[in-house]
Amino acid sequence: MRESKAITPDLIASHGISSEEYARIQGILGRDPNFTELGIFSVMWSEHCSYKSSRVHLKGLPTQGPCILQGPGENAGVVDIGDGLAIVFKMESHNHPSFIEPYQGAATGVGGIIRDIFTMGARPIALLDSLRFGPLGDPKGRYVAGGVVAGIAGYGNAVGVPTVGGELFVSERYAGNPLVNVFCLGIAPKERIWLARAGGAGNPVIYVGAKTGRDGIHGATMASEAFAEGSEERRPTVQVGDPFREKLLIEACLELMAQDVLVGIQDMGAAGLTCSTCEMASRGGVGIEIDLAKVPRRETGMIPYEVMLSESQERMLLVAKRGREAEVLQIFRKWDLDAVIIGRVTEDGMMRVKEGGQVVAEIPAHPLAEDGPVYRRCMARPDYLQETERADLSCLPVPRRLGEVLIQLLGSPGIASKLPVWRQYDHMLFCNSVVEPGSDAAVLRIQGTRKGLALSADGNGRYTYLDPYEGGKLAVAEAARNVVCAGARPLAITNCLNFGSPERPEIMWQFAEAVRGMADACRAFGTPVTGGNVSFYNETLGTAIFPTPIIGMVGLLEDIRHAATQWFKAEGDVIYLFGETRDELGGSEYLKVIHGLETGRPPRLDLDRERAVQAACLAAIQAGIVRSAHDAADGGLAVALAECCVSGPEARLGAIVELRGEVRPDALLFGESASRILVSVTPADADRLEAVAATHGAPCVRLGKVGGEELILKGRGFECRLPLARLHDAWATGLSQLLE
Amino acid sequence: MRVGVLVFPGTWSHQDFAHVLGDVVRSPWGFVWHKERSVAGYDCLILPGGFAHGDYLRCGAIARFSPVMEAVVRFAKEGGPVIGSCNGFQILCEAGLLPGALLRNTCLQYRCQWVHIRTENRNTPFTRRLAPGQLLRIPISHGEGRYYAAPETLAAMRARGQIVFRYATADGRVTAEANPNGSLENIAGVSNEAGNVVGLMPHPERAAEALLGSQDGLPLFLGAIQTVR
Amino acid sequence: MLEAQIYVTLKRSVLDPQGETVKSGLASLGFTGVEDCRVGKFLVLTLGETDPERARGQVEEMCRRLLANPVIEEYRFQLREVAG
Amino acid sequence: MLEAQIYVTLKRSVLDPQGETVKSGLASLGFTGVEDCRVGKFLVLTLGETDPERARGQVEEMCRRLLANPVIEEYRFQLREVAG
Ligand SMILES: Nc1ncnc2c1ncn2[C@@H]1O[C@H](COP(=O)(O)OP(=O)(O)O)[C@@H](O)[C@H]1O
Ligand SMILES: [Mg+2]
Repeated sequence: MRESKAITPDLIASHGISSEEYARIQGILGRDPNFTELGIFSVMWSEHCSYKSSRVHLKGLPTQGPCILQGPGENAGVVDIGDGLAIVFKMESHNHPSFIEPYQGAATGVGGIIRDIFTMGARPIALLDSLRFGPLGDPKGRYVAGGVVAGIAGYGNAVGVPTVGGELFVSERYAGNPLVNVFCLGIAPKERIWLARAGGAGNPVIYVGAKTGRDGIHGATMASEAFAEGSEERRPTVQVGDPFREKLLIEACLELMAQDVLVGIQDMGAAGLTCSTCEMASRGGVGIEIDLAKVPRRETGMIPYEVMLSESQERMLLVAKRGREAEVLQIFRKWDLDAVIIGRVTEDGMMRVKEGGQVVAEIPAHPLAEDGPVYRRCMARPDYLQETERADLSCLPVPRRLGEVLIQLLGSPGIASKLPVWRQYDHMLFCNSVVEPGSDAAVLRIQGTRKGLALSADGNGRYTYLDPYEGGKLAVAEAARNVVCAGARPLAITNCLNFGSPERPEIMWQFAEAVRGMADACRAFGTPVTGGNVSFYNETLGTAIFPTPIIGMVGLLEDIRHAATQWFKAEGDVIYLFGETRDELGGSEYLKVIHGLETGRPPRLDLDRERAVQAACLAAIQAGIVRSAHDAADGGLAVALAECCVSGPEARLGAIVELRGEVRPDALLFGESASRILVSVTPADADRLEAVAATHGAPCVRLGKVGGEELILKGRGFECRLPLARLHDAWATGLSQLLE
Repeated sequence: MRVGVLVFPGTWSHQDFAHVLGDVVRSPWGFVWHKERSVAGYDCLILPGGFAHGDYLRCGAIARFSPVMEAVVRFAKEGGPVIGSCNGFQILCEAGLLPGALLRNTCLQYRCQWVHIRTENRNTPFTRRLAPGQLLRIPISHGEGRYYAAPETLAAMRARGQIVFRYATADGRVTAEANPNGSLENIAGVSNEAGNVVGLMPHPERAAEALLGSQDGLPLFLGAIQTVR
Repeated sequence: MLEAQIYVTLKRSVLDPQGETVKSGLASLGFTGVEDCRVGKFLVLTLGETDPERARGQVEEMCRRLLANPVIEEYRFQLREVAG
Repeated sequence: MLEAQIYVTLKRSVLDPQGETVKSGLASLGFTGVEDCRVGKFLVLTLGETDPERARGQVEEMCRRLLANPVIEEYRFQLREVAG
């Protein structure tokens, strides 16, 4: 079964290529493709690599800004942070592989996103993981969650990139299709950013890193298909990560990039050698010729098709300057890495693949990489919205024991402490972690400067399900708010868009609306999109996940000493709320956990109000008067207050708080109205805080005082008194009971 | 006085040690690549944390055969101060410079967290600046830090004062719940018989600046520098 | 009593980074004649069951359900009689 | 060619939490008849050496120097002929 495999309609269909796409291939080649070429087109034109369904919508995202050095289109985005430094960051999904083999799927997801960062010349210094699992009471859910977390820990810890934050949410809607989104950030001298482009005819093309095996063949196409019964059979494609080799690659590549021997470099991620070769050629406006006989292999008998499509991990492709080959190879030898010249840059724009003397594939690189199909898929507003939007929540009974409701919410896995997860991650390496996991955003100092970075990953699939446009907006707003609570000014975002099948009009509509919402919010906050990733086909047996856009937000602190945390600091401090609580229970965690409902409209987001609240909070932090700042989101004000009391690493502090307002008590306590931040200040600074709020036009009310051994919540018709130990127990054990 | 920071393939805490040496305690330092055969010119050696050779097979098992280790053994035998933290501790045990071995944490998971350790022996170059019984608040970050030595070995170590640190509660009690990994007798750090070679699982370099929450690791650096001067 | 000795190994086609690294570790110690190295798990179970047929069935099921990960691993086992 | 199958196990006196966890995992799946479980390593080396006597000596030395740590572990191995 060498290259001679006949190109039949069945073979074409089994590669996920439509008849129109096939005609396009014939047009580009001026002939029929052979088997190898068919494989190459199928991976490059898969949804995962070509963005064929999403591209028309992504165009609406703002990507420009004064500090943006590189927007979407390269391996990662690049943002100028002053002092001659740039940050490089991106987020990627590894959902499908993580369902098939949770540990390795998550591990290789971490490896992949790290490569995207150091490929650009930046040293990776931080990871965030955003996770969605099915219920953990279920053995399968627990197996997947445990495996994914262990895989992220196993790879991230060994490779030496700290995981400084993330998020985790649990719902039935992810039971058949977990989400594993990993964000990575690196730092580099601004003048030394490398791009993934080839250039200079005659320059050598060098393969570096692990040997090629049959792993992950058709990984990219797998990520472009929904799970059907029997997809567990696809298991031979599972890739195993080798964090040790990746660590060597990081060091060797960064060492290489400090010299003057490179032209361009790209990791081999999805679609491996195929993607890296044709993209580097296409971006550089040149051709590349490679000889597969030279590619280091782990297995015998591999045919060109397999070598080109393999997704073996921990491999890089680079173009060096002619005559400098020896220096390049020398550095890789130092690090005990395989490095082999496998080809040359050519002038003719062709991706030419040989095996020994024989040409086995010959495709114009640019059309292969850039002229893939683009679809403007049908869209339709889903029917379920009729029902959820009209749901009458006012007739729900208000629970009598509101304190017990709070305890129950604190113990629900979406809200409970994530310590059982993040203590498995090294989150302190590089001595930058000024604010460790467990607050609204991670804060890293930037060595050699006075500055800091705040990082947060956020997204709420339930909101997006109930109103995709608002869900997109809310995700950006919450991410920005988290970064602001840490004392940083939001700079830019990356994102992962996790949706069902784009071939279904309802899903496509959700997607378009969510992107539109994100775009509007990004414009309002001045945080451009520097890149991201789209993961479609997140469905099992026809049931899609909640549409889940995840935002990775980066903020800058001009002065690291202003880093703020969410927990109360001292008895007697005064508690304020920026923002207002409305009668909004739709889509809340309370509605789900207590009433078993996922319906209604998510909280409305007024972008002007959000901006005012964030500006006031940031100004107050920068004025040095804020002792703690915490955004009120999942679980509402009551949960946020409880977290302020018990989430600190040291002493727990009680509080006495009075909530006023015309809204029903459960909405007052557990509703998730947007644009709210809880802050505490010393009594002496109370007036100044009110003045700052007034200057920025942010509503600001005094709620009460820090102190005592209880959290006391009072309002019209209710009073709850909860001992700190009870709050803490519920919150601290909610997840550990499930994960161990 | 010049400190050599060893770098094995897969080591990752070397930059953090370099940062503390260069930017915090301002002592001359240099990296020593594992393929080198000499440590001439260094007065003190640090084996940092990480996953040398991926920690495959056993932590430190392959690294101890790196070319540089012969020079390290010679340096140690001649009484030079050597400290291994985390993976460095594991390598020193595998190399036979320290007694015992480090096994998988009893919880079978990696643990990155702040702990307290109690100073049990001030008679080493690294602990001389500490008070008797001084408590240090310091991070750990490892999956295999469960200290083990055979009962006879342990008894001899106790007798000779080779137990340098024990995990303790915030108020200094050595209890089971203060033990993050199941180490025998809560052992967090040990020395060789002569006292010039010390290994500990915690990361002193992560506790050297107030901004990061603790400076309790600093005396270990200062002690070593002072010894050599 | 019966003892089950179970060998769990990575499937041939699956990358074994640990094995590769051990192999190069051995080579740097001078054992250059090692052409391949694979690292797997070895489990020893002491069983209450005394009937070899039934024990075999149980161990088979334990391997399938828990001890080996069928996605990437294979297993094999043998039973032997041991003194209680 | 010769293949060495090497078994590395923790000494009896060393606590094996992984074995305990596997045992309780099996119990929660209903396999309550498992009285003891120990988890060790299983290495398979393919050797260039064809003389069994010399191979035995080499493997012995590999085990002593690298593959097992005598402080905590024991090893045993067997050689068998395999098709080149
Ligand atoms: N959700 C998104 N938002 C913004 N840009 C995106 C998004 N998804 C993908 N992109 C951008 O589209 C470009 C194409 O991605 P590409 O590099 O081909 O894929 P990969 O993500 O596999 O590296 C990238 O620059 C990526 O950042
Ligand atoms: Mg990429």
